[in-house]
Amino acid sequence: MTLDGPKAGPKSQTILVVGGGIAGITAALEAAETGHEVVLLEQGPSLGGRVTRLARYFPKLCHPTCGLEINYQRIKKNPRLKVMTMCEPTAVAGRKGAFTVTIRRHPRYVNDKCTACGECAKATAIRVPNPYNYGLDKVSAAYLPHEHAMPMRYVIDPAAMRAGEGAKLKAACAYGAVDPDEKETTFELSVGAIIWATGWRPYDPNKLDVYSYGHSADIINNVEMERLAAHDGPTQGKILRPSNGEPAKRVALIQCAGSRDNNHLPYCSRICCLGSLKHAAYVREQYADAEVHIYYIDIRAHDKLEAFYNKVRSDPQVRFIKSKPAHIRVGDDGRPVLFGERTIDRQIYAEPYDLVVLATGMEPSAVEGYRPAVSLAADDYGFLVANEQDGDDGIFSAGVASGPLDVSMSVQSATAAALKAVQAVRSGM
Amino acid sequence: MTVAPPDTSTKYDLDFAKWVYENIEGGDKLALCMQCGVCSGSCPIGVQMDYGPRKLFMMIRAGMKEEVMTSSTQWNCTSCYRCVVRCPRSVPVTYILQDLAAKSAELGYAQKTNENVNFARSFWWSAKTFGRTDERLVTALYYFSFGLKEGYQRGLANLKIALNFVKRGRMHIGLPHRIKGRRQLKAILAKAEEIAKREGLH
Amino acid sequence: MSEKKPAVYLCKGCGIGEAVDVDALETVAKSEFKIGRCLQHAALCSDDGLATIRNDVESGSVNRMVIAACSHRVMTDKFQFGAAPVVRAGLREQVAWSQPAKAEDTQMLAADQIRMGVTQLSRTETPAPSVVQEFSRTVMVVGGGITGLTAAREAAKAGYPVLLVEKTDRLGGWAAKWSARMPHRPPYRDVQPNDVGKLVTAVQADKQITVKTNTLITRTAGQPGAFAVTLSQGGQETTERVGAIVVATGWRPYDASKLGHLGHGSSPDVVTGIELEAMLKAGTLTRKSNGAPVERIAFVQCAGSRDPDHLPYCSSVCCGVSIKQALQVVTRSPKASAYIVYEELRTPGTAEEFYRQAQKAGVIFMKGKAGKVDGGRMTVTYQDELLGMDVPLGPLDMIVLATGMVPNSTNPDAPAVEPEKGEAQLKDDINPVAPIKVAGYLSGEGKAWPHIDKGVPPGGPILNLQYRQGPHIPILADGFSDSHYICFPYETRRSGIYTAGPVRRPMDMAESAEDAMGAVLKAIQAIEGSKMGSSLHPRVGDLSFPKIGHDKCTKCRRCTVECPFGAIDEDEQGRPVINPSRCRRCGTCMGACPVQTITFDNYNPQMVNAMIEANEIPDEFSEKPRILVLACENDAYPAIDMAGINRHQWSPFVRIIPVRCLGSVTMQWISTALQKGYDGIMLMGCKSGDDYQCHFVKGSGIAKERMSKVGETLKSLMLEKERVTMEEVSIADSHRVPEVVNKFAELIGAMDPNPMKGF
Amino acid sequence: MTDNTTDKKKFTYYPGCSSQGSARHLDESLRAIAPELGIELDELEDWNCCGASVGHIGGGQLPNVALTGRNLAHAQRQGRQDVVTGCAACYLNTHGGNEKIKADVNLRRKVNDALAAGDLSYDEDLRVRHMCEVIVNEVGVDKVKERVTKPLTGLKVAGYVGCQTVRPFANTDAGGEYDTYDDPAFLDDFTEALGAEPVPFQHKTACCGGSVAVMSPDRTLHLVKNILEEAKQAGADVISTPCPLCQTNVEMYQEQINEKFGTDYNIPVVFYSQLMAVAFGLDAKKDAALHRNTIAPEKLEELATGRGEAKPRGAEPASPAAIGRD
Repeated sequence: MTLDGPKAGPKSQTILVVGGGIAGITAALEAAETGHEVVLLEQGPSLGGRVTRLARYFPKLCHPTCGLEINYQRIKKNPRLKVMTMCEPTAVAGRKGAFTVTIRRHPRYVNDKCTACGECAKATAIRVPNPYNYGLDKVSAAYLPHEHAMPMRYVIDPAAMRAGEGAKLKAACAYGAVDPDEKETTFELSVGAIIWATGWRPYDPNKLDVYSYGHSADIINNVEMERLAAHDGPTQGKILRPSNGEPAKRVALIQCAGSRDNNHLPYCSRICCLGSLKHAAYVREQYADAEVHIYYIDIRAHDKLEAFYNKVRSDPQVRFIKSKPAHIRVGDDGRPVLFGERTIDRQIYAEPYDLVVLATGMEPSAVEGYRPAVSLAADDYGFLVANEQDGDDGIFSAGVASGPLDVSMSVQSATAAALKAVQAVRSGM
Repeated sequence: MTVAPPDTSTKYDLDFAKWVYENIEGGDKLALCMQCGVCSGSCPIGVQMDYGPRKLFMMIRAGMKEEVMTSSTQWNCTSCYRCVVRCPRSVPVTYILQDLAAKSAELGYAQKTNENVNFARSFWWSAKTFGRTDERLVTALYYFSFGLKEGYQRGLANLKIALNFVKRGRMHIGLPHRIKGRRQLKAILAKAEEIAKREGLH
Repeated sequence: MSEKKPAVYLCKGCGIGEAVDVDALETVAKSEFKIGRCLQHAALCSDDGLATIRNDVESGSVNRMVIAACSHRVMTDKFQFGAAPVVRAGLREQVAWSQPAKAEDTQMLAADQIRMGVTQLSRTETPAPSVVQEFSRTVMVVGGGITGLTAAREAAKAGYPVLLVEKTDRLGGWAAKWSARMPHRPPYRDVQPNDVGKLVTAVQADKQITVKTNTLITRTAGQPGAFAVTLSQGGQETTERVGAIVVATGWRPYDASKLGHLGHGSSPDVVTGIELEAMLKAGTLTRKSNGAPVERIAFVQCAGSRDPDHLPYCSSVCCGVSIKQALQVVTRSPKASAYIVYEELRTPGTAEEFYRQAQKAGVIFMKGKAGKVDGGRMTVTYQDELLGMDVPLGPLDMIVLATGMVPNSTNPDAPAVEPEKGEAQLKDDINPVAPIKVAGYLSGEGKAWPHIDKGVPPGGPILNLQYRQGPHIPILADGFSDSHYICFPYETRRSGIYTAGPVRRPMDMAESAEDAMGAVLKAIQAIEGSKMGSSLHPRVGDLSFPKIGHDKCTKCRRCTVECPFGAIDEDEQGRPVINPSRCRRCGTCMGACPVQTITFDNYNPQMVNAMIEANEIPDEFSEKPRILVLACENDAYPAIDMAGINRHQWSPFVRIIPVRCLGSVTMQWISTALQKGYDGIMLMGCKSGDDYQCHFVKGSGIAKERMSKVGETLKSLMLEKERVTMEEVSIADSHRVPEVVNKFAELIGAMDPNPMKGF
Repeated sequence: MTDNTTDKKKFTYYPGCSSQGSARHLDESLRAIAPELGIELDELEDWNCCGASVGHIGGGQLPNVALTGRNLAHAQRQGRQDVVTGCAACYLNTHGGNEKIKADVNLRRKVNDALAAGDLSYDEDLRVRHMCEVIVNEVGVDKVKERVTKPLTGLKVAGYVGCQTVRPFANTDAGGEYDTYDDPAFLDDFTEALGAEPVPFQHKTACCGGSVAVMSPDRTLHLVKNILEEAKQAGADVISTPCPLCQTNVEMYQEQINEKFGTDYNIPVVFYSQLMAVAFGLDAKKDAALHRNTIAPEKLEELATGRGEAKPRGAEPASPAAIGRD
């Protein structure tokens, strides 16, 4: 991210939203439905960000695609909202009402003639780790991101092109949609206001070396657990031990795996407790004889979500253990074993489990080169916060880019950011 | 300087906690403990501790002076430093335990037969007198610190090892190793003790 | 309306050409429906295909069309040609991708898809919007606390006039009473000065904002874009026109007198957080009992909150507030010591930094439930979970009860106007809705907490809505105002009225301010939408609206009762009166009307009726049963679509018609289908009940209710009741939908054919 | 800091007390491999005990730091090059003490007041390092690999790092951030570089209880047993360690453990430096000091005496470029 001084570009009332997750989608739609031209940038091949990879939401245990479908219908029907996938901003210049944003578009190798018929997928034998499932399984190198992808269009992994499959794939498409020669391009956009909704990524569990993530397939993190529980995940929604495909009936959920830890993420990621309560529900729904143990420091079921906590707590087969596990080792039978102290009765334990889920926290994506150069300061953690003048210079942050928030709060934050952007472009005239 | 900890009978009188914060190395960081238990859980011989670091710290806050100063927790620390590097609130647990041990020895809370104290004294005698730790000497001194009889027994128990070591040249016969500047070292240590009495560590 | 020039464009791409005989389909359109312009194309979505259609439209030879190709969920933007109505007949996901190629039944299915498409087109009109009269751009904000002040300021900044109504004599609300505020900006560490004063001044100085203090709202009538609000300021009544309303009535502290078990009242030195805040603000922190300075202070968390006998929810801010106050106390005097007795310490997000700061400053945190608070001895005895013993904490100079938040979703000071109506609504509207809908394996077991009614605060309505369905904004059982709070938190069930701040859920000042901004944006959308006659969320841009044929209306009032959004009132004669800009276009009223006299230009009972009848029903000897599936277009239909995308196969005997919401399904469609000879009928839609998934809140629930009565109808027709069923599916059921359909098809296949075939 | 004028990188070498007794083979093998790795060891003049893990109890905190103070004062006289030690405890106390003194002016004053009584002073900002960190950061594992003339092919090695070699400094700035605390890689990297096979070993950084064992073995024997058990299960021929106390503790108690737990452990425990000496083709006795292990590492001895071109001592010195610090 660079900034070539506040030289004024052409005036514009267009609002640019960076990031196509739930916050970006919301901000873009709310601004567009208020009557403004909006461009929504997404670096990946389809919208939905993290939420589209969640099996279900807490506390209703309902499906994210349900709300996303409504949002996608809103997008399809709104002529003012333009979605650009495979795009990320590389530079911002200018000032409120007259920004010039340089954008890099990565090759998708599939143009908008694609009908999603799937012939290209059959044409190549190359398979790549499935990004939708965090690499827990593989897909054809020419793939539809998932059944609910928006846009409903295929994408081809560069690996296929490197392997020289281009011609074969081009030939397989009856609609001239495959373009093996597509190159990375950059172009400029003139916009009046910018919303950064760049979201988050799970804290790298490999950095928690005491928890042996890399040493056992049965030690996973919370986003991977979402895929295990999803009907379109690697196990068709069955919660099985990755190591041997057996049902995972004795499951440990470890809170604050990285969060609330000076050695990792000093802040509380807010959603992990509730996420794990939800994971307990996933397991208990599937196995009447399952035992779920939640290791925690404080259960932070804030405001009304307390009700969800109460519900899960009412299940005798879900145990809450106040303890930050010291370390995890792999037992002789190959099962992960948790070591630590139960603080309430001061028992030192060594507990084996079928599956251990690390509730890894949220790390803002903005810390990676994605940080806007104007106005927004990043705090010590990499979250983007408006300046004291409350972002009067036309750049705002929304959703988890601005702090650790749950989905509902991200939507609020995004709607608020949309208002600020609307104010900016209107006053920018 | 080491003042005796205040008398604290009522629970949650902060005076003892404050004494620990101010007089124990790293004690000030103790305030940040959030009782997650990662320290006690990481402890190699935590099971042999009466309380373990996590609970001990809560007791310090609770002003339970007697229980804390006479606890076996600080004496069972193996100095593996796992707790230190894992503590999510950066509490230097090992250092705190070590200094609690030192203070409880110094202030006479540790009983005469406390193995660690006896060993530490033998060890220090060697370091102070010769500038080096003569493993053979320290071990012997330590063994006999329990009296002649037990000294022999302990010695006997490990005689085989000792002989083996002698055979391999890993334990030598003859005068203890010593440094040239023994007088210099004595002076330095004496001065250090004097300063410590006057103004403490920091 | 100019002459209708329909066309049918048939796509052969994506396997359609291989799966069915497209010439035969063209013949169906030509011979059965006399469509002049029919065209087959290898790929309609290709540049050439689109150009061909565009030419037809621009040359004026075509002004409405059926696109027989892929599902309407894809290529939506490509298949748009000006104002020309477009109907999408699905030949890809529902035929080519889910049925065996070149099979007789597949061909019959495809032909029916064409029949339904052409029929739908023939009944579709381009809607003429209804634009509100006496339109107003003013945003009314109710409540002058941090939420309301922010809402007013931000709406004005966006260029809209604001009417700010506050019931007390001053602005600032609770926030103005605080001595300081929690940090909400980096480094999130230190207690911050209370800056609400600045905001108050800014609001008062803003020309765009009219502030009315000492003012209550006695009536609210009308609809988005044109609300008529009657205000009473010291008995003086005036009526204002406003376009949209933001309700920011905030909260009040939980009544501490109910906390005797926590020692309230046992000593003047047992105080609430609110009382302590006042002392801190005054700068005199002394014991009420004897004026001695406060040196040893303890905070008891969850005083009322997280307690089924009091407030079942977590008030969310108390931990942060106690930390702030404890910090203020210990920084006042080096001798001071502060203790916080908590069960779960909740400082989510970056507030963790504030927690650390307090520990650094020497504040002591103790985990355990406060057992006995003794105001005489000034001790707090609690079970310390970490020491595993009862700890008598004290003697203390002051004991602070961190009381929770009660939402002002009703106005405790205002008596209910027409109380019976209000009460009736509270009963009908609130209690059935669990505070938080918890689904899955847990939903069966009891309520989220035992005393479900405890939450509902007493008092009169805030706005006194002059709506058929009652004066209140729908309230949930925990007392907070209703909102679709995961995906669309601002959606209330009263269009153009948005709640923000602690009246929606417990939140702190910073969050409330942000929440206010979101609500303001929605209010602006409501204003702009109603100006164009466009629907609000979720069918934004839909210009159609329900019309009532009063000549046929029987005044049965079902529509006015069942509308999930209270959009329909009744006039003196009891005739339904539609408020178009309150309407969300779900069609529940249409489904409710026994005489099918409620219609939308582009969606009406006659249209679907005709579509049902358009299909060819083989005779009873053909062994080709027919099954009608009426599928919710928001969740069930996409699931069916995705089943096709995944190439799942299902029974070729099924005919699927998407509906806006199961609430819009009228019983007449069922009987039409039965008389036409369909052998089975399935309604496929969203889950209803406490953990409802319906995007129109009550639609699927109402449909379920109606279907429960269909048994009689069937009996009267001498038919098995199993022939008509309702299935709850979610959008993630793409793998399950085919099974559901096939099982039903088997069941129906096992029965005798519908005897009414061929009548 | 370091002196780059000569062709070797010079360090002030602090052997520590165990080098005079239980861990002579560490000292001997280190001195032998150092030149091979382009390291010149200049022994610290009249060095004294570091205080180990009990000095502060016997003598009090400040006198304990004063021990380190005296060593540093002597080191300073020897030049500004980094101080290096091979002993975990010496590293812990000397590096830790040094960093405390550097960070705390008050402490530095007190220490200097004490040192003054011996006409000494410490006012430099020296750097105290562990040999393993030096090999990782200065020499580089590739360099180690280059030096191998007798690959330890087929030798299965359980890399037992122990505690204080990595905790609490390995991942700190002052500690050179050379590895992680719980699952460090360097020791297995060494093993691999020498052509031997590291076996998976979860007790890698488990505590052997050494510091307590000296007083009462019975309190910690089970810790040693767990380590031996996993090494045995993993089929290790030898356990490799950088720590003197670990080496002695894990080696010498095996008989007592066998008596107490009815086991039959007889697993050689060697220093990584002994492995290097052998792999570098140096003398099995004089350089690798294999004869000092109470449990003879037979496989290793075979490898040492077996074929593989013998290398004349002090052959071509390492080029400064190869070990230049970045």
